Amino acid sequence: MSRYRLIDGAGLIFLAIVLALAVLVPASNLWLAPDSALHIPDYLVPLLGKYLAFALLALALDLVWGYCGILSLGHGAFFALGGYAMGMYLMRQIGSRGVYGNLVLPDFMVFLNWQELPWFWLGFDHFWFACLVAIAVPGLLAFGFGWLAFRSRVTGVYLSIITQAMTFALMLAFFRNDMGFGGNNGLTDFKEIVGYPLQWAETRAALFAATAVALALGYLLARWVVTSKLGKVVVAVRDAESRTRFIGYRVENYKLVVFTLSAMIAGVAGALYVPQVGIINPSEFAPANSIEAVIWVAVGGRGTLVGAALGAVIVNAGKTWFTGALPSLWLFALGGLFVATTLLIPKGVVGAVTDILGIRRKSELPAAPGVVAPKTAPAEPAQ
Amino acid sequence: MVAPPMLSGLVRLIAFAAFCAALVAGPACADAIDDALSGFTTDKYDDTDKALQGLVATAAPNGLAVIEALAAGRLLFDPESKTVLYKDASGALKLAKTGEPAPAELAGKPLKTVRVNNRLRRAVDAAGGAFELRSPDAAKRAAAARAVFKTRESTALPAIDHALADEKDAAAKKALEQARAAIILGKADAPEAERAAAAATVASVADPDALAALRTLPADTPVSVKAAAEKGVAAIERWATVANVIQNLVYGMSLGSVLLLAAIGLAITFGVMGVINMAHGEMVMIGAYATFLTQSLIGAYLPALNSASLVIAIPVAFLVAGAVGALIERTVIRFLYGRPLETLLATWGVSLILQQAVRSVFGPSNRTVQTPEWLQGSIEILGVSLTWNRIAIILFALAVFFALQLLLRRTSLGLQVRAVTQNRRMAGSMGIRTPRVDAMTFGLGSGVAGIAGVALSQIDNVSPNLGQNYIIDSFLVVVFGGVGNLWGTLVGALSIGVANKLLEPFAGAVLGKIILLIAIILFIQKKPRGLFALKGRAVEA
Amino acid sequence: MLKVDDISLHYGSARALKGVSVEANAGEVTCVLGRNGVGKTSLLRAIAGHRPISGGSISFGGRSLQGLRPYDRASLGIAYVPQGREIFPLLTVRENLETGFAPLKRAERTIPDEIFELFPVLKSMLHRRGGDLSGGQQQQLAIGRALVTRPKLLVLDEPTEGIQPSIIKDIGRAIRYLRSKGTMAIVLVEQYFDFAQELADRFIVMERGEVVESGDAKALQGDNVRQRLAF
Amino acid sequence: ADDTIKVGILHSLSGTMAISESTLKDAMLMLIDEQNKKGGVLGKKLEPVVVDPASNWPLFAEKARELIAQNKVAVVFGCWTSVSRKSVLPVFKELNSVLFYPVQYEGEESERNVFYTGAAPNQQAIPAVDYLMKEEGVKRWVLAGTDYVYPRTTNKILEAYLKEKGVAAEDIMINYTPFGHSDWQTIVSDIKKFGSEGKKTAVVSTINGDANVPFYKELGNQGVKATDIPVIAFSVGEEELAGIDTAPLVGHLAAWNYFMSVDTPENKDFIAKWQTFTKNPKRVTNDPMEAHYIGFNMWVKAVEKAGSTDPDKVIDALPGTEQANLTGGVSKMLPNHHITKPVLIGEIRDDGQFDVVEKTPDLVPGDAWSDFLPGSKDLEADWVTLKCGNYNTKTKKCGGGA
Amino acid sequence: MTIGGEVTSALLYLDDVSVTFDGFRALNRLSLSIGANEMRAIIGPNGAGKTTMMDVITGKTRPNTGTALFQARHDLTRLDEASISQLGIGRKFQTPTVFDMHTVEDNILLALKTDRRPFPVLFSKRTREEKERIDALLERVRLTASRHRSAGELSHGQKQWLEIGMLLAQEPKLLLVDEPAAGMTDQETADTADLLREIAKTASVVVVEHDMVFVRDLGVKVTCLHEGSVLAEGSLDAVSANERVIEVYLGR
Ligand SMILES: Nc1ncnc2c1ncn2[C@@H]1O[C@H](COP(=O)(O)OP(=O)(O)OP(=O)(O)O)[C@@H](O)[C@H]1O
Ligand SMILES: Nc1ncnc2c1ncn2[C@@H]1O[C@H](COP(=O)(O)OP(=O)(O)OP(=O)(O)O)[C@@H](O)[C@H]1O
Ligand SMILES: NC(N)=O
Ligand SMILES: [Mg+2]
Ligand SMILES: [Mg+2]
Repeated sequence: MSRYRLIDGAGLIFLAIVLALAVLVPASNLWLAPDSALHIPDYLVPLLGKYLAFALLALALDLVWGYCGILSLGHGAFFALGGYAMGMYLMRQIGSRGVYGNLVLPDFMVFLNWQELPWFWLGFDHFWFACLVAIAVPGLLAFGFGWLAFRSRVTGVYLSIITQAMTFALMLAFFRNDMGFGGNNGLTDFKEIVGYPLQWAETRAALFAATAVALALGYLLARWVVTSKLGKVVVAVRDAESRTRFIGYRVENYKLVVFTLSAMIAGVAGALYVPQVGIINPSEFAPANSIEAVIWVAVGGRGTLVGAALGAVIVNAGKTWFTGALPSLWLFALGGLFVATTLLIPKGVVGAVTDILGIRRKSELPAAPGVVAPKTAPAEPAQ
Repeated sequence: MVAPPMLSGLVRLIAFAAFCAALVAGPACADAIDDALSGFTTDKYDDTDKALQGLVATAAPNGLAVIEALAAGRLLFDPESKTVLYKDASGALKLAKTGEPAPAELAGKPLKTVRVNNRLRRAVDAAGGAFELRSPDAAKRAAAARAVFKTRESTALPAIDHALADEKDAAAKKALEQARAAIILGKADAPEAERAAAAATVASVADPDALAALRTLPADTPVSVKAAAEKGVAAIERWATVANVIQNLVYGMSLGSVLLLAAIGLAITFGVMGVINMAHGEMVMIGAYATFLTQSLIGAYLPALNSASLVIAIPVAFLVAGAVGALIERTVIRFLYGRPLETLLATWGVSLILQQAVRSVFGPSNRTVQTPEWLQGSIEILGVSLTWNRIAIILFALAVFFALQLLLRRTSLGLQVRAVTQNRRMAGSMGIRTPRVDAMTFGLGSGVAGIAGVALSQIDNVSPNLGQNYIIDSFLVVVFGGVGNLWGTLVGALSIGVANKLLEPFAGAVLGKIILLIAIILFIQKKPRGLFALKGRAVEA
Repeated sequence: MLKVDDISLHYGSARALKGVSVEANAGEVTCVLGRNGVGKTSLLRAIAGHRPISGGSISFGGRSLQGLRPYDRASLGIAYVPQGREIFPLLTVRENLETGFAPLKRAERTIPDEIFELFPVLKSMLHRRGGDLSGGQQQQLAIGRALVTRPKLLVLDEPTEGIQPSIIKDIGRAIRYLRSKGTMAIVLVEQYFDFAQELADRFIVMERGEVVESGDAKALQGDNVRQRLAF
Repeated sequence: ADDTIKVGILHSLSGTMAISESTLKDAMLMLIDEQNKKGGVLGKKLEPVVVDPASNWPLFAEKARELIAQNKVAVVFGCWTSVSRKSVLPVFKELNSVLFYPVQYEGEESERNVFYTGAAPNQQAIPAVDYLMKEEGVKRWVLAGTDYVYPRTTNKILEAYLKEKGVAAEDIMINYTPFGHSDWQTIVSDIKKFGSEGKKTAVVSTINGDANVPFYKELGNQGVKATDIPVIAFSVGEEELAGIDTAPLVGHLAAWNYFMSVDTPENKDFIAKWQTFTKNPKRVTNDPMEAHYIGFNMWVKAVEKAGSTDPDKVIDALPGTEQANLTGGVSKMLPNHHITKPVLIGEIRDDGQFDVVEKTPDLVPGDAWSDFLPGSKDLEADWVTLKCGNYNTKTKKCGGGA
Repeated sequence: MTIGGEVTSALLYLDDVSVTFDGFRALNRLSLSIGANEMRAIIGPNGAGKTTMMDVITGKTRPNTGTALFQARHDLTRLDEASISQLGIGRKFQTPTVFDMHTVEDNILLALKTDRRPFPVLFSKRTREEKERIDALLERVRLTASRHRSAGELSHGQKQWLEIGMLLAQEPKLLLVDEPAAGMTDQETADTADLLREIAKTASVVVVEHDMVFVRDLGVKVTCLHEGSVLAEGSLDAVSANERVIEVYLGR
């Protein structure tokens, strides 16, 4: 029977690693002596946390791209919106410790002469409200956007490009000081989260652990969706959209469900990212960021979930390393990595590993072929 | 425009100079020249200004040469002996006072340049203008008259009247009359009727200067003159609203043609071939750098061809970018046919590599590409001003578009390209050499992107980031127009350009762009396959 | 003319052809018969160069086709009418036909009138996009397109699929006519037994990727071939 | 190792800011090299640690952390955009390290761990406007900028200042454009129209980065000459002009605290070293490079004075440190962590250099909190006596406003 | 043909339907009605409009004019593909289209008649009945051996069968079958005819075929379309004796 298991071999390994990290990284950072070989230094904790937040974003993207065939070039927008929601909460937590010492208004508002807190900032002094917004706003945007686009049957590159236009428009909007989100400088100089100073190693460790747990949960949720029958319908949509309609599935609703869910996961990723990197600003909306996220997924292996997360970590760790070790040549290294990945391991890292290990992928979900070819230049029919 | 006080003084002196020159230059004048010249040697703007006025006042025979030298930064002085000298256009060192070659002992000394600032530059222009009203060249006389029209300095009236009396050339005469009218209009002691008539003449010029002249009449101006001026203003403004719309349309076309140029190569590599070509922008950049190199090489080795360097750069950029494109196709893209999404990943990598390569070779900062003489400046038609380079880009973009359209529709290569991209394997079985066609097509798209780089080097930064600025817009244009349809790209580019420029005056550049993006998103809901969507079974299959 | 000798072909690790041999001569029609999924199309793909073979050899006119790309084979004179038609959807009917000019000399680049005589519907639809045609019209176009290249070997994969009876008869006549010219070899995959029987000079029957029966036209009359085709 | 002192260099070498920041990395390498030739600091050699934050703001914070925590640098020279500085601020505070920031900025900041060697608004914008009023008789103003914090703030300050000087609201036109804006047709033509209403008009440009080249090209093409409508820019220096055909721009202005063309022995020496170091006899210098020059030398002096690279000691030693700048004066680090600088106005020459047309007679002390913004009028920064970056002189409290 | 009685009794009722593509009339005032449990064979020259007619019925193509009613109350010209399918109209395409990346078994599973809304689908569990039904269907289309293969790997004829299986899985009230015998051996063709006759006992079937042996096998009323309208209708013998049909379709 081809009922797919919720957790397959790779998934089990993945979950084990992520959950182990959730425990070991904080433990090693907080309790091992600094000169121990296994000690994880302070600076590494938020860095690893950032990778995991990106991994969660990649996971969200793989859900829509790998399984539903929606190549979103605007997922960074959902991530950034989640980040802004968290940033607004953190901003409010600064209280009167800002440079102008204004209890209510964030510094940039004082400085631009705002007299009172705009309505859309209300409520952000509550952590749970911010968390809710971090999920709800990306979800609502995705729902509204998807409702329009999927109903009108915007597909393929057309959809990709308008998602890109969406994030680009948001970027320009958030750049504007008038928007009330701190303009180009964005939100930064955070002090504490739910009462714990962000500078404490314990807080950082806790944030890391939370991110790891969120990644594990995100994986389970995504996996549950794709192994359900809905997952099969969605893959059917990816491979033969109109055929799916002819057997009675309302394709737009399926896409909408997955797209919205994915956006909410991306929002969570953004909300976890911000306290760990300490700044959120409009460049997170930059189309290039969204494209990069797509690339993480491709590097890791599209349509595998585990691969997406892995790709995000690999590329970002590579970036961290290259920018320090080869500051003026690292683009060659990174660019070369992308080209090499495509040519040498077309199925991504996970695909390559499974191929090498000769793991039979019978129980695996259908592999993903290319699907976003412009319709006028059809991909070659599968041989 | 109310001229600063020292300027009006200067022009008054010019009038006097004309008078002084008419007399036989006496010793009084000669002393005055020495006096005047000494002002150039203090390295203070105020003194330089006075010196300039003095020079004009004395109508020194060599005055024009000195003023020209001052304007060009060739007026020098010896800080020790306070002698003023200048280099003529050929570089020969001459004495300012007499125009005789400078004594050898001065030539070896550390001479200082007489510095000018904007105020002096204006004064120099005006002084030069006074001399030029008498130039043998009719075009120069007209230009000088137009300069007076701008300043409306009443003291220039005698000179204008004088020039008008002898003027034969129709254009120059008209310009002189307009200049005269501009002065009369503001002249409190001129007859009322004449001033009112002058208002009409000024209004007929219908440009910003005319508007300024009509608007800035003093409070004590007679009612009839004011009324005439107001009528003129109203007429100009009425036209201005129309002109504004036309202007914005033209600007929109111009922006659109830039978008078209940037996008059209992508319309081939992406639209026709289906490669999600993130390195497209870098092909544009390579074209721009090819232009820079061509210009530098020509400047260094074939200066005679300098003014044609941009034209020569077109085939060079095409070949260089095309070759790079073909190379990328042969080494990377060809392994990815049938896997279009992976082209996104690979070309993104290629784009990073190319950016860094250019940064490593040419450095991170901007490179200068000169605008040839014949592309500089603008023409003003009835209040609508068009710059030459924009006109050139519009025409160039259209030319590239139609050439490409012809190539794809009318040649066998075009047919083969389309066949290959629609079904590579079957095209092979029809005897089409698919690898060659693939390389040529990708090379063609890249080459066209390179050509766009030539044009963009004229209006934007030539830097390693050049391409990044166009990639999003290019994809937007191609998709908005309808993938795979060149006409769609044309219409898409122009309509986005025009819409942008019509929005900008109301919403500002930032909000305008946001509105435009949202409008495009909504538009795609109406036309999910772009403006020029292909219809029918062929597409849905 | 065409000599397929003991070839094997794989899809991934699955073997679709095992030691298949077949010959086709000028002026003859060679029919390939067999049930669904036995490897007929795979054999033709190997001949056309759409799939690499993993063993054995194919030669044409005495020349090995090893390593030759589809376009090389086309210029040697092999034309292919694939199953599923594979016309160029966005090219017009005329352009679809003109893609066949590629291996021809400049002077030969015309569409032979006999194509329009055979398929008059193509003439009336020259400007319609190939993808918009009905299934049967596309099939006619695919055959017409192959003939434009003036092939020496014509490889047809179920050419009658989806075609109306009168035109099937025309195609039969056309194949007979082409055979009668004596210069062209024809390989025909056909499920429609009567049609095959009428045309075949020689035949092979395949089963599970192997040739299980072969012979000349007379041998086809017997019942054992029909039996092979039943399940 | 312990025998070297590590110096962090945090400038983008790729991405949009590479165009400006790469030069500063090279300048720092040269300064460090020079210092090592002189024997280093405290008898130890200096060792540069270069990383690439790639014009990515969160990456700036990450790289700052890497430099301080992992590479253990004693000091960091870096950042260009304000957002990058804002992004690294918490890191410097948390890990208690020292940052030298070399670029003109919007002010409204004074942090214990940061030393601002670029201009505050009062060291650039206000003197520039004064010059235009006095020397060019400008009555109408176009404030054109890129839409982000620095231009917005600068323009706010200028607007308040101009109004105080009696300029009517309708004589001020404010225009913002996005980063990288490249189509200036409409805006330049609007400026032309705005300038044709009979009053002398000038443009004060806070347009940043890439957008400048197309802006100036459009000015040139539409024939907006400096003699008609001069443009004074705060973000265009020699490096930016190196990419533009300057012939049509002659006479347009820029306000900085340094120009390459300034004729002093120090500057000559600096330029010569720079061109030798970069092996390019045409390489230009610019204002932020001078800022790094001043900042670096001040740091060296402070370290020697403190006898240690310990951040707390260096931070205490820096205020009051003096260093001859390259334009013939001596800059001093003020208690508010800004420095004194001369303000220079230059006109663009056709060789891409500036002709200095005005120089303030005295050095202007950098003001962290603008006197023209209501929120910050009463704030004062003083890390020496008050130990506070935002002391409210009204409420007498550290920690800002009401 | 606009008798009220026919409208109400017919399962499918097309009247005066025209479709034009850029001026070309693919359907020209076509009228047709199919009764409950009726099987109808449609023949006609290539390009007569047979497939286009199916496109109209299934909501793929919107007619320029005309009426298309299902069960006398559903206006097919206003519904989208999914709704029409949910009404009980199933279709097999002329070129077989299956879900290439899914296994053969999953192709059937997705087609099974169940709630099609996303959330019920998300939470659905496969029941024993479903499993048995899938087994039976696979057996019927002789693909049991291939049940775990990806559908994309099937040969052309196997895909035809899979698509027939999917059609059956939907348990439609009306089956539109476009050239089911294409690419099948003679015996398979006969088997298909058997299958269709069996189905027609409980549902209505519209079959398009060019294979006259097959059509004869079906033994049902035949409609011959030509240039978008009905040219002849009746028993196969009657229709194939029609001079015009011979001229434009059968040939001599
Ligand atoms: N692209 C492919 N990938 C994997 N397996 C394939 C592929 N194409 C065909 N096969 C398998 O190879 C075998 C032979 O297929 P082939 O298409 O040659 O059969 P055929 O004889 O042409 O059948 P039909 O009469 O149905 O067209 C079949 O089992 C088929 O499932
Ligand atoms: N989108 C379209 N644009 C132009 N013509 C079209 C389009 N769709 C169909 N046609 C034309 O409409 C006619 C009817 O096509 P249809 O596919 O319905 O024929 P058919 O009866 O199914 O033929 P066949 O037996 O060959 O499958 C054909 O002539 C076809 O070329
Ligand atoms: N500080 C600046 N120029 O952003
Ligand atoms: Mg076959
Ligand atoms: Mg049909």
